[in-house]
Amino acid sequence: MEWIILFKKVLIANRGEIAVRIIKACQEMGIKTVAVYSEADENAPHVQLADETVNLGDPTPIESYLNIPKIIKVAQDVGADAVHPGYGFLAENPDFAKSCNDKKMKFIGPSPKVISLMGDKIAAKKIMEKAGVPVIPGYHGVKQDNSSLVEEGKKIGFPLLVKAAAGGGGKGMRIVHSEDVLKDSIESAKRESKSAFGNDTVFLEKYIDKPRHIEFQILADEHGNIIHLFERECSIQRRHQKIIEETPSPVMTPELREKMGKAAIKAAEAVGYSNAGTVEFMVDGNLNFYFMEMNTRLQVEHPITEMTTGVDLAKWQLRIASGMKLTLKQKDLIQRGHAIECRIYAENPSNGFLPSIGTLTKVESPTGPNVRNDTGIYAGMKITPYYDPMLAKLIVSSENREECINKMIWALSRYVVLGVTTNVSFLKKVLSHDEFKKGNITTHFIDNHFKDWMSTKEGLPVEALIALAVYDSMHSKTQEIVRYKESDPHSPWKHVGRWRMGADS
Amino acid sequence: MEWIILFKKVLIANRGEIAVRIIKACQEMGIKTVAVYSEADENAPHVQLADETVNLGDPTPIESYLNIPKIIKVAQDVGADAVHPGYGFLAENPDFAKSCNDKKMKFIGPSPKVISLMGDKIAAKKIMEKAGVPVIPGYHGVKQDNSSLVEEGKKIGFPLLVKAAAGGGGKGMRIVHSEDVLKDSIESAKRESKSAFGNDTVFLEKYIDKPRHIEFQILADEHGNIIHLFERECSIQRRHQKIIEETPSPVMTPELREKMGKAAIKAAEAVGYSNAGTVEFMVDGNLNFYFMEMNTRLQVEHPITEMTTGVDLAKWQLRIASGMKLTLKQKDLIQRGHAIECRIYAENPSNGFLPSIGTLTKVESPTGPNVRNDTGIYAGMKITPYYDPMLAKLIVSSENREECINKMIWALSRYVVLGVTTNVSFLKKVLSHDEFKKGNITTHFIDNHFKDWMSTKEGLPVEALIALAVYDSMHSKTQEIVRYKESDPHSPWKHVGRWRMGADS
Amino acid sequence: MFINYEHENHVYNVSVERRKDQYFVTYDNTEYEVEADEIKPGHLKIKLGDRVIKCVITKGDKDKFVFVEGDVFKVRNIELTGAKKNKKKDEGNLNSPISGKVVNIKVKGGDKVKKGDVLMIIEAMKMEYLIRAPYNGKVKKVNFKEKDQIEIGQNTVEITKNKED
Amino acid sequence: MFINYEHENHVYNVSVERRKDQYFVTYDNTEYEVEADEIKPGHLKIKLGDRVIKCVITKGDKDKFVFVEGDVFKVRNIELTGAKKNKKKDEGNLNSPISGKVVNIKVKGGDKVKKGDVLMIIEAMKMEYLIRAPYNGKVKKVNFKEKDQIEIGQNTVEITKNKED
Repeated sequence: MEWIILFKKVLIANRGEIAVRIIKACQEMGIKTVAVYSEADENAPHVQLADETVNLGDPTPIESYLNIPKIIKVAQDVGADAVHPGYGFLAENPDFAKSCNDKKMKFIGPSPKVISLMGDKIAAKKIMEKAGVPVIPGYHGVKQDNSSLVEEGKKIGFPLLVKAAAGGGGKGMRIVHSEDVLKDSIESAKRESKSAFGNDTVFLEKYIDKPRHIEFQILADEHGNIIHLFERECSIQRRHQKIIEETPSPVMTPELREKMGKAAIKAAEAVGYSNAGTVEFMVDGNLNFYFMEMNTRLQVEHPITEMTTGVDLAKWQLRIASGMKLTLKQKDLIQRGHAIECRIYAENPSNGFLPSIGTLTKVESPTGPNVRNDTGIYAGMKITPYYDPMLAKLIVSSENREECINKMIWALSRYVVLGVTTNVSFLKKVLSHDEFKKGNITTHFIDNHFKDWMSTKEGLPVEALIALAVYDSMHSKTQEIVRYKESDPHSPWKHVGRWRMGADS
Repeated sequence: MEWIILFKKVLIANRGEIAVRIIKACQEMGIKTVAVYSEADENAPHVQLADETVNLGDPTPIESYLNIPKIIKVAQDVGADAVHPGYGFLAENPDFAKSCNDKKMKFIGPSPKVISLMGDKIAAKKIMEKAGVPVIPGYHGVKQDNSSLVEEGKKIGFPLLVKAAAGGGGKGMRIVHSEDVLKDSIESAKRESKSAFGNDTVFLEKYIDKPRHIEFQILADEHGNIIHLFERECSIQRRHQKIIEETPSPVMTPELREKMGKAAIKAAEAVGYSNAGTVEFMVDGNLNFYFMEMNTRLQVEHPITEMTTGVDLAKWQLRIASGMKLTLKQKDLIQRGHAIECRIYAENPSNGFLPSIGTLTKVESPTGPNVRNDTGIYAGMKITPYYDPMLAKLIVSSENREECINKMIWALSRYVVLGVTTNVSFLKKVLSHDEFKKGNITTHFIDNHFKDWMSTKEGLPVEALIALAVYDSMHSKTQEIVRYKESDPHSPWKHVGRWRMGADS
Repeated sequence: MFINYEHENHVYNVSVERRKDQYFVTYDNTEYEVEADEIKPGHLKIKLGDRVIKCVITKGDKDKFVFVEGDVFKVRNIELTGAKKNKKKDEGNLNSPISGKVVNIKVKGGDKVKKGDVLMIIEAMKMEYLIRAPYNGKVKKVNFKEKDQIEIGQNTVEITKNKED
Repeated sequence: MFINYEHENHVYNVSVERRKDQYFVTYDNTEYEVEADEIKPGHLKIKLGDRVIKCVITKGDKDKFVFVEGDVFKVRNIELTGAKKNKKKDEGNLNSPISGKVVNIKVKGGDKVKKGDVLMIIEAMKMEYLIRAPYNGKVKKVNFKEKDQIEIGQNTVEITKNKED
């Protein structure tokens, strides 16, 4: 093994669970850490954990976690020799990467040029097509006026997708089933993209039937060595955002894995990639796969790869950025067992997955063998609309998929987050669904099986009522009363029950 | 995969972390659990977790966790169809196993006959010798009068070991370096063995120089299928009890692993073993190995095997006991990465590792990727002399040994257990020792490198003093006082410092 | 002790009596006799026959959250005085579903709107939320302007419903 | 505020002054100016220059436990009145090191013992602890009988030390 001097001090330009994850990796490696935080995050775990902390002020992201000059100045002031961007915020911002590198602080990620290239979905697809990586038929051209786009859309045929060139996470994306709503959808996607990314370029592409979202994790060093760490199946999505990820994919075969893995490495090679990265593919019902995009950062769902390969991706990011060669060889990598991640969101699945806000009154997570909880929350924390409503990630692994599902259901059933509405019950229902258990999943799974799902069709279970009544009785200040013994049928004890608000009981 | 009906309800005849571990395994598999507890453990985690709980009364082990008729009755009353004994207490008691089986409740372990056989260390060695498993030269005969034993001891030569036939965990064991203390040591070992196991039979054997304790994990079903799950290096011991275990062993080679693994399987075969089990070997400086004993139960250190193989041993115990065939094949098992376990004890390493008692005032354990904390403690818990002083097990795994040591040091540095003296600082010191890092360890490691170790040779660090002073100032009821500004050299502020109790300062 | 719990527009009348660690809970003509213990603040262990119900309860400003075997319910204690309260449920919900920023307003006072028309776009947590007309009608008042901060539950737009619908 | 901390037979004199979140701690002729915050009960975050010291403090019956960067110290606040207290340290420790059960007594009143002789065997937590004579002498009194429960710190056997030693 080659000896490289690691960074001495790394500033983590992020918050929440991913900042916590990175701080811990640094600490294990003997690297000092600097946390930055907005005023809303003063008591957040990433602030408690870090060796140094700097207040960025206003909670609005643009004033804090997205404020490039402010973060660069802080990093210089504390003497950081590298900056880790996490995911989201500035992780895929080439200007930020460049600003770091210009000030002789290593941006932990690929070069700004590569970020820039992969951030432009149209350009990225063109490069991949040239490199021989399969892409979906579509229009990725420069004509961006509505009528040209409508014409190109008609050529591709329906259903088709309108996607923001700068997009990600489902923002600026529309599915169009017929010609008559094409123009409206293009306009709406442009507006959302403009607002989210400051850029309203869109592209069109063929909409794939029974699509699965399967991505490959790669690691590439600065010396041209690239390996892939197998796939992640991320088809379970709502509002085009992943909520359950697993590996291996239930649909994967050794042959397909080899083919897709090679394509992922080819994609990274084509742009001179370094850092951990993810190559996202769409896989259709016949197991044809198409390059979708490449994420030039650590992915939310990286832990399931860590659990099945035993490789610590965050640590490798730090080693690679410090110039070290990949000592892991493709042939030595072992994919073992099965891992699932559930994203715990502050959102209401009974109401269109709308984010919920409030104060967390209780936070308790399950522990056990092969249960990992990546979290950035604490009891007393305010969930605000400023930041992404993802509260935590629960990751479990087992010998096989069936056991892994059972373990996840066990763990979710013991995951206590009170004070805001969360998707925990919903996640359990998805995992318990027969088609999920069979591995029959597509990106439409939630829409197909959980449309208009209500968490509590049955109303309040009697167990909850008993618990509430007991709790209130315990905490009531009134005297204990003597048991009311009469068996009079007109006794008030008989008159209690359930009735609908505003209706006759 | 074959379908077998699993147990419906399992009673766990144990307490602490291992009861918690087993309850969680059962719950994941959909098996109902019954916890038993003594009055001292009313609020213990295993009681909180289980589906049903039964109070066994008096905290004295013999009245509760060791009371066979009481536990059998409880198990029958609740309708358990199986009993899991954990480790310690009744785990290797053939009468208990037989009582369970007689009442048609499956004892989760091997047959009473096998337990009985392996509990008799002399008989066990004879069988192993016959089966071709190497054993240490020694005297395992029936002549138990002191003069015969002294004669046999002289034949073997010094140093030699006196060991209780029924022993385990270092109880009833004496190392004898010369003839003149042989008789005393034999007497003392007999007395301790009598008190601990109700049996004072001892045997003698050659004492091995630079010995390592290396054991192999096995799984054997009731249909004759046996696999081994590689080795555990358990040489780091104090008072003949393990405190740090790791896998793989730093001294292991693929050839030796294959040879020892085969010997372990042979040992299990020789007695018709079923259940998870451990074959303990002593390995000398030239990598010769000798069978020591076989533990017919789940081992304290089983998690490091789980982390490196991905196999859940507790679940396999349950499957095997329910009659299922082992679907794991030797050739499919993969040993990957490195894992270390540290046992957190309520004991004082500066004072001969004497157990410490008291009330836990704070308990907070580190979390992170590949950090597992198997624990049965909680803030407010009383640590009593009734039970073993092991509080918890901290287990971590990483890509390689060096990283694993770093991760363990990181985790121990964040392991907060206050209220009793623990061995946490000591464990850190052992892991940080150069010879440990090089893998140069034997069962004498602690004696050789940490004799008369004191936790605080340097006295109270100034950081602790500052923290204390700040804490007391914060919580003092007196008014804030105005800063005393004068720079008089006779100011009382200058006169504070450290002095020895009872001595002149 | 009589208690009324409101959960998703239903009210549940429960009575509870206590004798030491024993509780008698009556609901819907059934009496449940349970033993209960608060093992940690908010953590209840309730013995109902041979079942053990484990749950966690916390109190927020107005709501209680009850965690029972993996499911969470948001519940409110309410007082019922005299006749049962008749809370008028909105036919079409024009309240903001989320706290966020108003990024686009599509209508102004006096506009005619058709059911499903987008009235306002609110951005929060990096997503867009569309407020649509719940019926055909006429805009009476728009309560916000672009770039305004809007809180969850605030009324976005007031609409007079067409009579013929 | 002056405070005396006792830790393993040493006493540490410290003074501390507070001004809001700022503390001036003086020890051994050095003054430390720190900012400090109790982020959770017992959890302190102390800023000393550009270092952040994280520690956890809890109070037991008599002792405080301080956790600083992975190490734990057991400390007691003591009052010093007039002359410094002169606590007599036992030359040979005949107190029980552990709470447990007396399983064997090797001596009786009047016996002569030699340094290193086993006087009593105490069993606790499945281990045996031997109480040995710290010097040559004569047994004055045995404070326990076999099967007695013994508590940590209780005096096991009283011995009169031989004068010639």
